[in-house]
Amino acid sequence: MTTPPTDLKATLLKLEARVHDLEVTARETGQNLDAAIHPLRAEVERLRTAPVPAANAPMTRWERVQLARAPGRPTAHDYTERLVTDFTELHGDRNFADDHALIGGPGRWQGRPVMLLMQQKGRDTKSRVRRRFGMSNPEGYRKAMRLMDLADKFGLPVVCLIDTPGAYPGIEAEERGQAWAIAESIQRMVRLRVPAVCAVIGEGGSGGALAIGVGNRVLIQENAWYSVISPESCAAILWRDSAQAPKAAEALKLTAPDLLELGIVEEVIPEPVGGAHLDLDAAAAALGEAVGRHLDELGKLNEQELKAQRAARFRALGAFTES
Amino acid sequence: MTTPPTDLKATLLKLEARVHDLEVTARETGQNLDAAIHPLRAEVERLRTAPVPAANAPMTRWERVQLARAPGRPTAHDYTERLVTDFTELHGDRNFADDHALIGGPGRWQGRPVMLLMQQKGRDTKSRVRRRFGMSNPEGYRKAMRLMDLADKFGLPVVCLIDTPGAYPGIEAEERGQAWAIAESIQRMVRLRVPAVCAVIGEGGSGGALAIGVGNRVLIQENAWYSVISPESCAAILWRDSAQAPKAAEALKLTAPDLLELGIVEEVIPEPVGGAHLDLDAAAAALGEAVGRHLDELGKLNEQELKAQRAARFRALGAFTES
Amino acid sequence: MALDRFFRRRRPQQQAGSDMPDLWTQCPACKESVYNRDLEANLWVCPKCNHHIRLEAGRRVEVLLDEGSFVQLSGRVHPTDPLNFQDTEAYSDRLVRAQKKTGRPDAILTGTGSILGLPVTLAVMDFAFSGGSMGSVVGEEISRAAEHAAQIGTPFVLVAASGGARMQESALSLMQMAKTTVALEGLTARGLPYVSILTDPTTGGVTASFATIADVIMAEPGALIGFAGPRVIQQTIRQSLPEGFQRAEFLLEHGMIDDVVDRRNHRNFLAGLLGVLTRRAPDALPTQQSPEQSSEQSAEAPA
Amino acid sequence: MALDRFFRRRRPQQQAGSDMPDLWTQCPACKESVYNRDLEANLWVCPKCNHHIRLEAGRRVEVLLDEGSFVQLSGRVHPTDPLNFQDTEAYSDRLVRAQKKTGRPDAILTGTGSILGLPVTLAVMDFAFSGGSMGSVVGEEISRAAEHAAQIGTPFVLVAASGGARMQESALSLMQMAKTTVALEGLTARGLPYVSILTDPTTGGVTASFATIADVIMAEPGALIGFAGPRVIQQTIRQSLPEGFQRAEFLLEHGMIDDVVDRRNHRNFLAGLLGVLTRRAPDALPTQQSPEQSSEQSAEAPA
Ligand SMILES: [Zn+2]
Ligand SMILES: [Zn+2]
Repeated sequence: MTTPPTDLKATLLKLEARVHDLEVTARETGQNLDAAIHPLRAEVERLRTAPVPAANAPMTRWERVQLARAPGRPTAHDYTERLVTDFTELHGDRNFADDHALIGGPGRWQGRPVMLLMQQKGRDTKSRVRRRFGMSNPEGYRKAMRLMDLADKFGLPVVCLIDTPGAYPGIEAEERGQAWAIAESIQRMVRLRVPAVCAVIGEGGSGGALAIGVGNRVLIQENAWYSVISPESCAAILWRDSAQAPKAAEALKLTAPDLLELGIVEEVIPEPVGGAHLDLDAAAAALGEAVGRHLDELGKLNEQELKAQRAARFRALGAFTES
Repeated sequence: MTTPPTDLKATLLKLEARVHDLEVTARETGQNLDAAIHPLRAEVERLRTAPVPAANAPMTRWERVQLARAPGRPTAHDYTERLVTDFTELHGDRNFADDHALIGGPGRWQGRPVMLLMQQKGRDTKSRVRRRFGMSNPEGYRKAMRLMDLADKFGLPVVCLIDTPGAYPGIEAEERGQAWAIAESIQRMVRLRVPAVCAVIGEGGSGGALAIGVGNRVLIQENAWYSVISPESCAAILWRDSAQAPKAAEALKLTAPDLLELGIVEEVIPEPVGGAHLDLDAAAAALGEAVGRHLDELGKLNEQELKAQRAARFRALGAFTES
Repeated sequence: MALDRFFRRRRPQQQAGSDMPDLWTQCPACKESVYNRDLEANLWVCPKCNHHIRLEAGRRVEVLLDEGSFVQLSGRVHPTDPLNFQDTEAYSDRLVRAQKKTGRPDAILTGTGSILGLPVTLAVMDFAFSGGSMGSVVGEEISRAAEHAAQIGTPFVLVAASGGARMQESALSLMQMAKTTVALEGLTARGLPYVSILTDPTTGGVTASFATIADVIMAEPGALIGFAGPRVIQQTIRQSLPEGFQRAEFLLEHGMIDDVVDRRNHRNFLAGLLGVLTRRAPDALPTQQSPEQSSEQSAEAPA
Repeated sequence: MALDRFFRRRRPQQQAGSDMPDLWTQCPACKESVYNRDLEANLWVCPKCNHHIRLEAGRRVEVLLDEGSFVQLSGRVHPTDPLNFQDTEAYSDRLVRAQKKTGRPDAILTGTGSILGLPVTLAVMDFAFSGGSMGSVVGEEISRAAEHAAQIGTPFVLVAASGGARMQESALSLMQMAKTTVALEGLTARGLPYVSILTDPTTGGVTASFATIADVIMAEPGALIGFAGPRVIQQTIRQSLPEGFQRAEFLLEHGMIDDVVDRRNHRNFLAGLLGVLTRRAPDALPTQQSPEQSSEQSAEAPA
């Protein structure tokens, strides 16, 4: 926990000042800066109306889900801009297309050579549409596998930043084997000879998240969620009413502390009070440190140990009794 | 047997001279060169005992090309029906589509468990269209690679029956990476841990043929052809007139005896006089015997030896001088 | 023909565990009424319209394995309610109901047996139990069966039938996708074949994990197979779905499965395939399929 | 910015082996006349329309490598006429003509050098020699260069520019596709990166072999890249080709290449990429490309 609650107010003031600056500039230059102003204004509005968590009022699971999805929530790019140098984005699955919802390439994670894979929701309306709000088509997972091949070949640890509502549910995605791509990507991760550290930084939606989530370590930010199904879909099926999503969120136990307790993740990465969007640098620093620490620890293991540890980690998950 | 008798005699003399040279070298150096000598000797023997074609019917190279393409020419299916049992056709590239021009699956080649890959032109108009006259889209080569993965996994030797005018030159084929699929298939064959025996049974058209042609042994039926380009396309480019195809065929030296002399193939598989279509059972028997014999020979090599032999075979091909 | 032999060896009979209170069954596809005895003799494929009726796990075992060869492995692992999940009904109550209905602890049945003499390890999902949904027990039993196959050196055959992961175990269900994948690695390490048979329906996390990383993927005719359910897709794209979308034949055309195989040919298909993949000597029992037998090729008259 | 530094280090200058008889060059794309000196300073990218003018192999080396770092490997292998090939002209005559024109034995130039201090082995195809066509010599020199890279432990960088395989060597040309692939295996065995740069045009057997099995595939803007030539495709399908068909940008969209990279950024791109792939410590020379620098991302304003 790094930021005191007063930071929300400070952030609001800062953002408002920037909106004002931009408006002045627009007037003075005659340039249309709406593309820059609108999102800022929306963010100001969101923060103003957002339920302000009092220091003594823990958030409900549903509130966290909303926070994890908020338009102002930092995306993978916000973090990699702060944590990664020498990044080369590599495009395409060498089969059909380049997917913009799941991107990656080699770079240095605070100096450490790694292969980066990240789900990217986009930072404005146009890019959100282009990136399908972080929902990959099969080509995204196939590109991920190709990059994992390169990671294995060159001994680069894999870092996955997970942030997706789920794999894209479209006709073409089905035609081109969405399920196959996810299954093969899971298998590809099981077979990695290099360390893999995964961090859920927003939404961890179902198989679309797990496809790049089979790490030696799986971390999650404090206000991120990870679940087999979204609260809305779960509510639609079990309550026959997607408006019951808050109830479903409670039942699914999908928040970071829940997942830590269930043994699904190794560590919860703290966010500034009120959420990562309120102090991006602090949020990035915490993410960078946690991922880096696990990379360094895993660096001591050899190929066999890495594969065995990863396999054992996932083989052990599940709850049952035995007669 | 259709080779003009004078050519046959000349070829025999040449081959015998080479056998002699090798024997001398073996004696002088103390090296065991049997691996090189035996196939040559077998070929000498084969040519000696081969049915002598009528002296008045020598075929030109162009006539052979036409024979290789004739609608009545046996297709891969005609051979596998006679030579392969327990065949299970496996479909699809698990990516985009099932290609009907390049098909395959596990089966028994005269009793030997193998992975069969074959280009299939179709046997009537309807199936020819469906199979694109033996011209694969990228999905065909991607399926081939998938089956090679299975072959490696289960230790099944790969048998490739090559019969294609070339890879399909279409918009969609380009969009989905025709060149990439061929290149990757070549690489996949280079990496095979199992024996691979390839036989050109009709047309060996360019990269589309080579994609499944990187075998430990490459055989060719007597009236098949194998070339970097079709005679028509070659004529269109060099003579600016595709009607000059007969001239191009002569220049390209694309017939079985040519290729044997150039060291591109290990063996010419005899066909019944007048062509394989005149006695399908005899043609199949000769193909079955030749492929089977090479499979048996290669069965004595281990993974490393197989890869090394295949690599050395192709690494050595080319004609140049060195200053 | 191989099929004749198959039927000679498997005459209709009253089965242990499958009581037939009604004389007739109405085919869900063509609505015709069919004698249960005829249906059973036809392996629950409608003789009128060829519809492949969904099979309870025990019947599936009978359809696939040599008579009397099945030795059950599963059954000792029981589900719990790790999240204390409560929707309109408590998960624990749902479990009890499904257990009573099916007589199984969960939606999975595994064991060993043989197919035309060839030993296999088999896992069958049971759609009758909570829509075949995959929770911790399904994941654990499939993992154990795959590991057992690797240990005793048999091929592994899995019959999928599932609506997907079980919501009531949330992230623990999701993790079964990775867990089963890990368990299947032992087969790869030992060079043993894994064949999956996708039946109606196979969707969600099951399709997106163990069911589709098989060496060979078979599917039953007409089976619905996909990642997202048709309704979810329709809600997303707000347009109607193409004819035959997500059906087995559609997936074959799109390169996703190795073949659509009629249930009455499953044993022959598997025996022929696994015999070659395991490099067994051709059996005294002829299971030959020469290329011209495939439906595709029979359309082509010899030149 | 990295680009500034790049230019500071590479001032325009008279080059050995590249004589400039004319003061002006007409851009083949926009038809504007450009000062040769400006063109050279801009690495033969048209300053008016950004068209990437085709480069002779020697110039390519200068564009890519640190000044004075190039040590040539190729040159001792000479072509023959194994088929005694004769079309409207004898192959042997064609060879002599191309050799005189380019001053090289064949369409290939290889050697070692460095990129921003990082040692590499380089192979450059020469489109000026017989359309960059690949015969035995091209295959042999590329193979030797790849093997040399593996031997001395450097990354391998290949610049492709070719109309395809050389018809006049028939099947021997075709076999170079497999031969080069074999030779590249040594890099894989040693975990050394191989990067190819596809330039205008790269088609046929070159695209269908070594050029596209690189670990990372770059392409120059606007480069024509494909298997079949546009004319062949048009003849086959008898309809017009889509806008931008087979251009670098088209292939990027279709997932076939890793990026379209402006020639003026090749050195930075390669140094940054290869530095990470070879796990070198971050250099004193900053070659940093942080994610927001890519053209794609700059379109996104921070929230
Ligand atoms: Zn019916
Ligand atoms: Zn210009």
